[in-house]
Amino acid sequence: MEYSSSELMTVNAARLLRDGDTVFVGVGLPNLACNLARHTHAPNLLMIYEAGVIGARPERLPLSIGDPTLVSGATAVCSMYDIFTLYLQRGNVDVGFLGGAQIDQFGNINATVIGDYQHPKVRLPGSGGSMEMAAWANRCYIITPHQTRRFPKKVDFRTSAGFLASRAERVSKGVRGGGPQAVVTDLGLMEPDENGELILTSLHPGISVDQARKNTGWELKVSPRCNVTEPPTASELQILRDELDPTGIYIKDGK
Amino acid sequence: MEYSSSELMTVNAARLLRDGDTVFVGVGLPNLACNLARHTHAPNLLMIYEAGVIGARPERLPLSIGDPTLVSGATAVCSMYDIFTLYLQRGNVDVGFLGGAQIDQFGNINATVIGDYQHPKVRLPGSGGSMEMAAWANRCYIITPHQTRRFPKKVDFRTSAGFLASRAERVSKGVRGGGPQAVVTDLGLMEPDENGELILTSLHPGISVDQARKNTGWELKVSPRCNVTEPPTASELQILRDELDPTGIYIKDGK
Amino acid sequence: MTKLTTLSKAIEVHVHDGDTIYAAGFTHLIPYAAGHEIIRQKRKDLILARATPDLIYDQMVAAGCAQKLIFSYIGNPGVGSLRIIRSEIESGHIEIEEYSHFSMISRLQAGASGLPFIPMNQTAAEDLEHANPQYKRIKDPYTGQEVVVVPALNPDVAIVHVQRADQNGNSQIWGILGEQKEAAFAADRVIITAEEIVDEDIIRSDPNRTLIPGFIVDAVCQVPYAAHPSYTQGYYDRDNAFYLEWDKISETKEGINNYLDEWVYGLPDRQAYWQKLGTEMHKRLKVKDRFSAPVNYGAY
Amino acid sequence: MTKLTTLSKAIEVHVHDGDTIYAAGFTHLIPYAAGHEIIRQKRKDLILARATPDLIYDQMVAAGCAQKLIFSYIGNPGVGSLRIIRSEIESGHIEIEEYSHFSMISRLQAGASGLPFIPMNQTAAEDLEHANPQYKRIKDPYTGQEVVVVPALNPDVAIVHVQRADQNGNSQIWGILGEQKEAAFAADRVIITAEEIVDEDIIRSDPNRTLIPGFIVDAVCQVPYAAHPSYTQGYYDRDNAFYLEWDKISETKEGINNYLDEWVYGLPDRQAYWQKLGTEMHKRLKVKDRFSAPVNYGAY
Repeated sequence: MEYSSSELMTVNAARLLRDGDTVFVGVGLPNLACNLARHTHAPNLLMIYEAGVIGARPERLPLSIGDPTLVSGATAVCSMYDIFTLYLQRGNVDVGFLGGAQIDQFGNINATVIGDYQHPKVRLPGSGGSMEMAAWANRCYIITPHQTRRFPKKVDFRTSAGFLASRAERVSKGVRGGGPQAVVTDLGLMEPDENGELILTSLHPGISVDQARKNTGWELKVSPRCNVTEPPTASELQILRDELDPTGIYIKDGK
Repeated sequence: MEYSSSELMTVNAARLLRDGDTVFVGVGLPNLACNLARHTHAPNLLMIYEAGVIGARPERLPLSIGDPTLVSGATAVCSMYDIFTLYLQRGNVDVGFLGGAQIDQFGNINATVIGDYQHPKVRLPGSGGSMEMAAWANRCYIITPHQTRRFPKKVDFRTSAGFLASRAERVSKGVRGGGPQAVVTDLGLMEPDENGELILTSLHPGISVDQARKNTGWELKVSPRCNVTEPPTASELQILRDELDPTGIYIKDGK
Repeated sequence: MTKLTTLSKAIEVHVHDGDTIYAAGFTHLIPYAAGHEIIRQKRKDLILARATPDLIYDQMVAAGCAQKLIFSYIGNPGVGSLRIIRSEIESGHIEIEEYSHFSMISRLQAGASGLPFIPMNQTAAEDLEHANPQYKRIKDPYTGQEVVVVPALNPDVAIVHVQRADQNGNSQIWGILGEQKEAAFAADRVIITAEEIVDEDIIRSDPNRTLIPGFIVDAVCQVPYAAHPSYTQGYYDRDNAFYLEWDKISETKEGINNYLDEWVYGLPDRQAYWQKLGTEMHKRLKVKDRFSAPVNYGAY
Repeated sequence: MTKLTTLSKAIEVHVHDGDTIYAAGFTHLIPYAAGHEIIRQKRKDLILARATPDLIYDQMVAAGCAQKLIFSYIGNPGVGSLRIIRSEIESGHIEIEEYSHFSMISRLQAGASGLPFIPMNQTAAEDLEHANPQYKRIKDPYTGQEVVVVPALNPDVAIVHVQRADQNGNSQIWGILGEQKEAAFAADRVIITAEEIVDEDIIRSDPNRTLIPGFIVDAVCQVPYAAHPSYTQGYYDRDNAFYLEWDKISETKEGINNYLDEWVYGLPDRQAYWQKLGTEMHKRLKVKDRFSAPVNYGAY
């Protein structure tokens, strides 16, 4: 079955989720990945939105992080201060999804600025909730297309922490979360090695190691156990296309 | 018209309240004083209860600080953390009513322990919300019968702060509230002088300076402007007896 | 995933000797039924934390469940003292750790927030600060002024009584809120007793009312009238007479033992307790309806 | 004491040049009508604080109202960047003070609580901490570990849109809560716009729903549809199309000026704005009812 790169990334992200996980989720592909997981192997996944919504049951595809469809029929709604303290800082979040303009060799993310902070070449939106999510969620996942400009060796600005310059450095900071566990791209998956460096651990069907290397801004190491991901199944694609995003707002092939 | 000492104290406390005041109030005489003020000169008095109730409209006399009659028909109910932060610490409370086993020469109050803290002769209930109320309400009032044991020169334990050892000492601590403004007893009123020492500023009708002095544990100074309080009016007593406490739970003569 | 169980099972599984317990509720929704079950199951060496110990901790102390009290006001509200706790303290038989209401609640707020401590402005009343070494001071780095801090309180178990919950533990409370939400998030384990177990759809019809999400709850038990002699807003009134009565009962060891034998050890559960209270009492505590105006969440 | 007034009067009296403004609401209940009125009244040198500036601050910056932005996320939610704010920052024409969401909200929480600062756990992402000297560190006195702190934010004015308020300003909100309560308590002055002004009895039928008590409110204005193109839960939907449209409009100075002329300067108030949107749009944003299950407070 044919599939787009958005579908490929969404399906692979969904498979990383475990039944019973509490996920701090934004709109777009992470939202689709969570809902796909709920429809397949993780029926007890609990979705928490940054806007303060717990256990949402949207009757339409949410188009903003504060879409009213997330609220109607949810189990709980709380203030922003509560969501960041009682849920995130307290350690009640298993999984966070992150994104950004740049992700570096150690999973640090830049969503703030290209160039110098005081004299930016490109000003990006900034942290939002990502600084704390990256620090305090037990596990973080990143979904992003695989392009050299998105994967520099070092980010211009650390908006949120991956492993800093090494796993040991993150541990020394005493933050509670485990840091980035995987980066899902349209070429494959990168995961941190024992030192916290992102290495290639899976390739999607038909993708070569060379393609991944060429699209990464550092000398990408390849795991000795690097394997090929299972292609999206017909059932996964059917759920995505027919139930979750029937008008193809997020999963149509684009970026 | 005859009146009990509870009625006398309640009426005099009510007169200290100003229209528009936001009052942090407990049950008993302070509750009656506030409601009397609302029925007379201060219709816009706003009553806030420690339990988190704002703008209560009790349909019966509340018998505990968390009486459900305070909630039904109130304008707002919030958590304890909110009541102490957003209301009290933030400076949204004009008036607090305080009580305790001992009140000293500078308006410091003991509600914790008689004797040594580690080996108490009498263990009292402790601070509750009074430590913060005494510190952060703009004005505090104390209602208590006038007896030597209640007015020692120095309290055994400072549960809540009056002027410490002088008005200057309280100011040096940087707490936002103005401290105790008056102590209403069954003999008269004491108010702090320029040094923060409680001095006799009013006597109730028929009470002598000597009576007040004999029932105070320090050498009670008398204000040069010491006057005699207006006796409770028929209208004040009628409101208290017929409307506010018809079964005489708090205003019957007792203590 | 249903978390429905009986209260006796919930206490058996989740409350252990030596645990720090926070039975939440400020005058409202005090979880008496759970307290009685703990007495019945003869837990001991508990550290009992509560802003206002109320009669329930007086009874638990009398029954020998506690080694220590963490509190901010030990009175029989509207009546006088808690005789048993008071005499245990005066005789040095129980350890105490004392706060003001605000510092007690701040400890829970820090615990619920995953913070190590929380600051409070100074009150100028420093005797308690000196008596309790848990109070510390730090400098406000912006002004150089000192603020007072207390450390997070993270009880082993929070017990919270609520008006309604679904079988997953999603719990809604109205009326006086006290510190229920904070206690639940601060604790490692959470036991909910509920007046009613309702369909999930009732909860989902008003998500802003949900104070405690089910996923942090370990056990949810349907226990109507669990708060007596305290009350549940909209369900039954406070039994003010019993608060006066306890003052008499607790005057003598015999009175206390008789009470515990008759009303705790001698009964299997809260249902039996409520029946024993009798129809006269049921009538006295009954409350007439007064409903909230509904709000429209919209169907999106 | 009624605090009812018109929005234009409220802005005239309570918003001054140079003020720090916090227009509250996280994606929900964004007070667009008040923002437009501020533009109409040509306020300038404002310090605009908001976790998510959204289109309304983009428009206010475009109109020349602002000297500085305090924020934690400057995007057009679900679309991309806020072009005007972005270009003003890139060209160095506007001052900024930047936070993460949590530190921004913590600043309000401290301000609302009367605290000088509030602590947060470390995040290990230290670049923003270095870029913004308002971030400081202190030692947790219990463990010796460092925590990050931010100072209280106390805006001159908070503007909060709510579903319903009474004439005294007692305000109820449901749906996404964001930071409305904290902004109101943190600010010196509070302006409420409400979809509906309701009888006090409606508010009093559900006191737990009241997030902002009237006595801290300075002005309350009945302004239906004040949140468009944002939304009001239960009243109308979010106009997602306009969020896309603004991305086009704001591509050119001409587009922006035309928009402001047509939709802000050219209209007297929100009622005219809503009428101008037209019946097709009204129909598109309409929402079907979905009511909360009522709760019983009891008549005591």
